[in-house]
Amino acid sequence: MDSNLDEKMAPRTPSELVALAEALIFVADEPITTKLIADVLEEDRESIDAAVEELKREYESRESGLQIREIAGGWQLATRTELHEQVRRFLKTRPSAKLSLASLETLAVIAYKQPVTVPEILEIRGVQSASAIKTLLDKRLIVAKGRKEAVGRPMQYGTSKDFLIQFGLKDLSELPSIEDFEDLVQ
Amino acid sequence: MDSNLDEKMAPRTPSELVALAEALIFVADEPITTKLIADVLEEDRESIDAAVEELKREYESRESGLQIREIAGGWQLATRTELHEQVRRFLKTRPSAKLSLASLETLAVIAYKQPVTVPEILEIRGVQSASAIKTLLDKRLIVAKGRKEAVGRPMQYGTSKDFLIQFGLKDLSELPSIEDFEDLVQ
Amino acid sequence: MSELQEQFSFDFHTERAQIVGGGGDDLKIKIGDFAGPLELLLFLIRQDQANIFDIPIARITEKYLEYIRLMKRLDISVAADFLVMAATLIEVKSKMLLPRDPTASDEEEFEDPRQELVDRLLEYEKFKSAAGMLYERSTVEQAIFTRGPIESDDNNAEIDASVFDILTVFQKIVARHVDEIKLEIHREEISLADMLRALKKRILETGELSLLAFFEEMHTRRELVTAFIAVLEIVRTEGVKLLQSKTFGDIILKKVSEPPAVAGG
Repeated sequence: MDSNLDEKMAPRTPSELVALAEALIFVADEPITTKLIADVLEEDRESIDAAVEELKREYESRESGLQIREIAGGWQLATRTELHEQVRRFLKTRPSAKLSLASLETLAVIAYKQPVTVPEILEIRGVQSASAIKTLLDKRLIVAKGRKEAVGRPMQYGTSKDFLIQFGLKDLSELPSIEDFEDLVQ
Repeated sequence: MDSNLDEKMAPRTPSELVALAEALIFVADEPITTKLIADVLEEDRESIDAAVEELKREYESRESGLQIREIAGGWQLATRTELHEQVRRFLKTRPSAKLSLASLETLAVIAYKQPVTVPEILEIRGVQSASAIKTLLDKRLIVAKGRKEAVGRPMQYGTSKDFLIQFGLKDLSELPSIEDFEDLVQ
Repeated sequence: MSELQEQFSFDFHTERAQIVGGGGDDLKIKIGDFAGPLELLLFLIRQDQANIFDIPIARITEKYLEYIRLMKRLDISVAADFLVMAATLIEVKSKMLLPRDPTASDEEEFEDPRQELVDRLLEYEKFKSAAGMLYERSTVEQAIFTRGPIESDDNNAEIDASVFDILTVFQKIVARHVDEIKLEIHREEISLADMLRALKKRILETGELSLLAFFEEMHTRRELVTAFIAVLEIVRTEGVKLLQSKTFGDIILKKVSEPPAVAGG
C-alpha cells in the first residue's frame, strides 16, 4: 500500500469528513465520541462536530430508516423509532439454526447416540440438559422417540427430519463419522 | 404473528418501503434476502427489489461512507472500500491472517468441483489436502455435502455461505469460469 | 555442484530454508514451500524455460530428484506425494527411451508417455490460477467492514453449527469422560466370554439355575447387561431352555440334552 502522502496534503473536503464519520460510527462497537473520531482522523473536534451534525441532517432529510443519535456522550447509528414494530417482527422471524454450546453438545449426543434418554444424556455430558432439550424440541431439531423399557420408562429422543434438512443430510448415515474426521487430522 | 389489518389499509409509499428495507438490512446480522424482507413486510418481491435498488442509488449519490452490496444472495450494509485505511486504524485491526497457498488451492478445487471428495482433490492437487480441508472446515469456508455413492461412501465437500461472504460473491455463478484460467496458463 | 544447486543459492546461516531462484529475478522461494509436487514441477519447467507441451523429461526429472535430495539433506521431511511424483517422472523418462513400435503406422495415435503428466499439469495450473483469483478477492474484501454489534444482536453467543461441529463437539464430550471410562475399566468388568464360561459352569454343575438369582449377583448395570447377553447366547447355542412356572415368576435355566437345530444357513 502506498502512503498517500500527496493526498494527505490536501485537507479533506466536508463531504469526505461526513463519509468518514459515518463509516466510523457504523463500525464502532459502542457509541463513539466526537473526540475519538477527531483523534483517529487527525482532525479538530469542531470539524467532526460539524460533519456529524451534517450527517444527522442527511439521515433526517432523506427520511432514512436509520438515525444518527447521541447516546452516552457518543454517536450511534440506530433504526428509527417509528419502524420498531417491523424490525421486531423481523427479529422474531430470524431463522435460528444457531445454537448455544450447551444445546449443540446435547444435540451432538442425541445425534450420535439416538435413541437416548435424558438420564443417558446426563451421564454422557455430565451436566443437566433439560433446558437444552427444551430448546432443541422448540427448534424441532429433535423429537420424542417413544419410551424406553426401563425403570421409570424414560422418554427417548432422536433427531428429526428438520435436523436432517437444516444440516443438509439425506439421512443419518450422512453424519460424519469419527473415521471421516481421522482422515482429516492424520 | 398478528395481522395488522388496520395499518395495512393504507399501502406503503415507495419511500416508506426504502426506509423499512434500510432498517432491516441494517439490523440483520448477515446478508438479508429480498424474499425475507418481502415476507416480513408482507410486500411482493418486486417492490422490495425496487426499494433496495433505490436505496443503493441513494447511498451512492450522496457519497456516503457506506454502501449497500449484494452478497451471498442477500443485501448487506458495509463500509466503502476506499475508507479502509481509516476504518482499520480506528478498529486497530490488521488484515486477518491469509489462507496458506495449500488452503487456497484446496478451496479453489472445492469451489469449482463441488461436491468433491478428498481423493478427487488429491488427484487434482497431486498432494494430500487433509490439513487444508480441516482448516477450511474450521474457518467455515466449506461444509460437508453428503456422501458420494461410491466405494467407501466418502464425504463430499462444497463451499459455504461464509465463503460467498468472505470472498465478496453474490453467488457461485459470479466466479469466473475455470476454463477462463486456461488462457492464463498457456 | 549440479546445475540446480548453481541456480539456487542459499544462505545456510541465516535463512537456511530459503532459496533464490536463478535468472536474476527476485523470486524467493522457501524450500518445502511448494504447495505440492505439481507446483514444484511447474516451477522447474518454467525455470528451464521449457515448453510444457514438450517437456525435456530427462533434464526436468534430474532437477526434480536433485530438489528432493536437497530437501532431505536439509532435513526437511519430504511428503510422500513428492516421492510418488518422482517415481512417475522416472517411469515416463524410461518409457521415452523405449523405441517406438516399428509396426505402428504414423497415423495410429502415438501416445506420448508425457501426455498424462501434461494433462495433469495443465489441469492443476488452472486451479492454481483460481487460487490466485480467490486470494485477490479476499484482499479486496478485507477492505470492507460491516457494522459493529447492536442491541438487537443476540448476545448469548450462538453457533451457526455445521455437521462437523456436531461431530467435533461429540468428540470433545467423549474426551471429557476418558478418565471416567478408564476408571470403569479398572473396575475389571467381566467380559462376555468370562460370563458365558461362568454361566455354563453353573448350569453344568447344578443342572438348572435361577435367572433371578444369577442376575442379582451382578454388581453393575454393565455386568447385568453382559449377564443378560450371556443367557441369550447360551440358550441359542448350548441346548439350555428357559422355563417359567408362572407369569412374572422366576425363570429357570435348565440344561436339555440336544442343542437346538440351527435354522437357515
